Amino acid sequence: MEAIDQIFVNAKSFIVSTLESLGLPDWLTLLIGMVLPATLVVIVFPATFAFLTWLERKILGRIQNRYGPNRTGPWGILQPVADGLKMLIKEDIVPRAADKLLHGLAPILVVVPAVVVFAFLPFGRNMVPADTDVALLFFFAVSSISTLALFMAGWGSRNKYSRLGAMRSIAQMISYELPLLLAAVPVVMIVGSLRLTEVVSAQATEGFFGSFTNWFVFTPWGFVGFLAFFVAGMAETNRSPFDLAEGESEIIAGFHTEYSGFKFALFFLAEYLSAIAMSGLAAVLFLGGWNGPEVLPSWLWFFGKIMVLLTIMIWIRGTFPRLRVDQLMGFSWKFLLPLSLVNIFATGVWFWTRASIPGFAGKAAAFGIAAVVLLVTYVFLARINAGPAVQKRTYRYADL
Amino acid sequence: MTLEQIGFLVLATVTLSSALGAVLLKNLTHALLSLVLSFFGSAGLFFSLHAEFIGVVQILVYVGAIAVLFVFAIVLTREAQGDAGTLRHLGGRGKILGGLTAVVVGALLVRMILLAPHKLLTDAARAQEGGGTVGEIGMALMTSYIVPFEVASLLLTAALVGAIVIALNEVKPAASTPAASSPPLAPPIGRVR
Amino acid sequence: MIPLSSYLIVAALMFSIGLLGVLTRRNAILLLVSIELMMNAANLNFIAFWRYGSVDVSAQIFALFSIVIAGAESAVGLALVIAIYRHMKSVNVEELKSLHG
Amino acid sequence: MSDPKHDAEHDAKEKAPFAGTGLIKGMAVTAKNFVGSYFDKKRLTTVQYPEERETLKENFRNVPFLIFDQDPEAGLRCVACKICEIECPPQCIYIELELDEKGQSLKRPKVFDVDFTVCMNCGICAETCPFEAIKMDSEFELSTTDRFLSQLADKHKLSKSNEYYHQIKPTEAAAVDAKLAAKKKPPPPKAAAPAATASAPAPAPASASASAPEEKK
Repeated sequence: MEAIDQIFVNAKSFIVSTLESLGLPDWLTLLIGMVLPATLVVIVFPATFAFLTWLERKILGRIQNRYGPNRTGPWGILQPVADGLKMLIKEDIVPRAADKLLHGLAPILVVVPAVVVFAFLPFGRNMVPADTDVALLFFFAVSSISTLALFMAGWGSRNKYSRLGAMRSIAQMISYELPLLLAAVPVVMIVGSLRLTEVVSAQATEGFFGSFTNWFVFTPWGFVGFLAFFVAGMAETNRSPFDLAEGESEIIAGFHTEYSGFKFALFFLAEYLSAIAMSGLAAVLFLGGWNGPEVLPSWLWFFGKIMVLLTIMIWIRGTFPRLRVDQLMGFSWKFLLPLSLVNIFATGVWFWTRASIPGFAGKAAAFGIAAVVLLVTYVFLARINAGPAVQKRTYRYADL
Repeated sequence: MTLEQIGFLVLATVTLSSALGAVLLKNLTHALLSLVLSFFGSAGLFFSLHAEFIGVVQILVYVGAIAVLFVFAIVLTREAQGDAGTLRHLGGRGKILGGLTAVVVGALLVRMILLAPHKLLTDAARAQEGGGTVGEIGMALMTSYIVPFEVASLLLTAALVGAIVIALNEVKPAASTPAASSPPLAPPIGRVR
Repeated sequence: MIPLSSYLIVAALMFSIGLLGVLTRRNAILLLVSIELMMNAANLNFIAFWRYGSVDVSAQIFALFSIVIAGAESAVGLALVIAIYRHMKSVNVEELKSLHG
Repeated sequence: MSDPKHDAEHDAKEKAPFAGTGLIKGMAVTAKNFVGSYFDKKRLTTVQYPEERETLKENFRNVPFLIFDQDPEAGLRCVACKICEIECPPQCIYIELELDEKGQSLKRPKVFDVDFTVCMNCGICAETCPFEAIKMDSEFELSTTDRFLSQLADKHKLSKSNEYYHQIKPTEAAAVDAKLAAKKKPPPPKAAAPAATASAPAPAPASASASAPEEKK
């Protein structure tokens, strides 16, 4: 078991040591040591992206009582290849009035944060491409770059709809960045550090069954934090009910109206990569990262959790209609933000009662108090935000 | 020329050239984007000084928030300079004068730094190690700097509310919509009762 | 190793570039951009002195607060610019001379 | 006036379910769909088209076609009266009457073109045709690589046998044959042609259609 679990770590150290024995200069081996995990990330996650597009179309199909793609290869497994080829072959049209620099640079600047973000996620036991003590903050800082890239895309293509779409998606990403950060604050409070490896090791306990109970999602504040984080994450990456920016029914395709061919594929890639990264971070923060019973290697646990979260995202996409702009904004500012603020308060209470009352009583009391506080705020917020009750429709003209 | 010095030179040139771009570029959006590049450059400089926290906060606050503020400001005031956003600089005389003072100030500063006798400036080995960990900053913020921390949060709220009040559209009282007690249904078309 | 003076020179040049922007640009938004540049240069100095001087946490705290203030200042400044624009239909600093409001 | 409405809204909010249950109900529905689709095949309604084909409903209509009885040339029911050409809303039918050397009409179309790209499958030509000569076909696989000429169907491509008509629209074809046979039988008092001719099999109507127009004129 240990061998499979550490397979990548051993492989890397083996390669580095053989290079050293070959007598390469030490800075080159250091460089190669850094490049290896980077290439792994750049290969594995776009492959997951390809698999994800196929999975999404299959699940959405089955949800809507039809088969998914089944023509290209067995069960349509070559569909991503077909999509990719189609994207590459499509002619790349740049509008004449477009601002060439912005138009061209935007898709690149959208993909860069989506890929850089993976550098901080702990994929398995001591398998972290880059481990700094500001990893979580770095994650949010880098993912806020795509806001600007969206603006460049919308603004560069000189098209009313893309500008509107860009403005909407910027407003959406900014207003959902707040609940996203605040949902992650409780985890940092409890773990006491921004280093993601420490967050994961704080959730790990020994024993076959033990390693489940210590995940943050099983604490009241963790559960609410996970929901807020997951929903805000979906909104941040313009997915499913929040994909207003590229709502075909409203403004054609939002900021990527004027893009075709490979540039459009880049936007597509960036959206899915950031969805994978967001569910990866949710797994690390609340679902115990690569922790799991010893049956499977640690990195498989991490990928399993990502796949489960992505399937839930796809499931939600197949279920809920798209939100209007005001509902979208209202939901973030009037519901998610106050909820995550109260969540931080509840974590403080939870931590304090656990610390002050020793033993199991303290744990139960903490659980109870935090749960009650959060439940009350949830119901209260829902009552406030409940829109006008849907009354029976009255037809004024009918009775003329 | 160790790896580190090369890195520093690259970062310095990127930052300074993009800062120049931000100031001199005609097209407004291009100027803004080179400003963002200079923010990245200075964040890189912070990293080279091993102050990761400030570098990350720099990216988060400047690139994530302030640059977007500028973007919205440019979008909301587009018509002023026409679409191409080309700017006529100040009249010839104003520009030269302004440029001259800036160059003089720059030259003075640089000369002062180079001629400073103090060994601190020139001895590269003085760079200390350690310090600047997030935990340390957090502790300091919460213990010895708690008052400025609270005052800063007050300041931010005041700025937030002030900015919204200033920038809000004045709602002309006359044009307020009729009392919305009964749902404002359109009068029946054509059917004269 | 990089001497402290090189960092100071970079910060000084950045500061003078900001000054250049303030003095020559006509658009109010670009003024705020140049002011941001100058404050950024100041931050760079703080952290440079922190690394080469006494490695004491107060420098980082100070830099943090200066970033906070820069944020608040640019928010209010831009709100003013938008309000002025809505009133005077221009953000050209030269034309905003009339005080009768 | 607003008081009752206010109460209605108030107790509507009372009865409003615990927030979030609506979402869960929605998710449950899609989950049931997803899981169900693997177990009972009835849910998956899509037909795998080229392999599996659903039998077309009888009165499915696509582009028109001309009917001939035995001989594709002589047995063509169409007498080039051009009623369909006039009636066709998008004007996609073009007919040229065939004249013999003396300029007499031979009551046969020399040219009968239908532009399938213009035809809107309305079936008005089939309704207005007094001689049951043009009917609506149920052939829908008409895609070609060339955009123009191959879509302009000439007389030979349009004309199909009565048996084909019986094959694609049995009841309608039988009704048409009965009507033709009835028309062919002269009015009972004059010539008591035995009813047998009515039951004559379909092949006989060729002469009927030829004689019918004289009678009418």
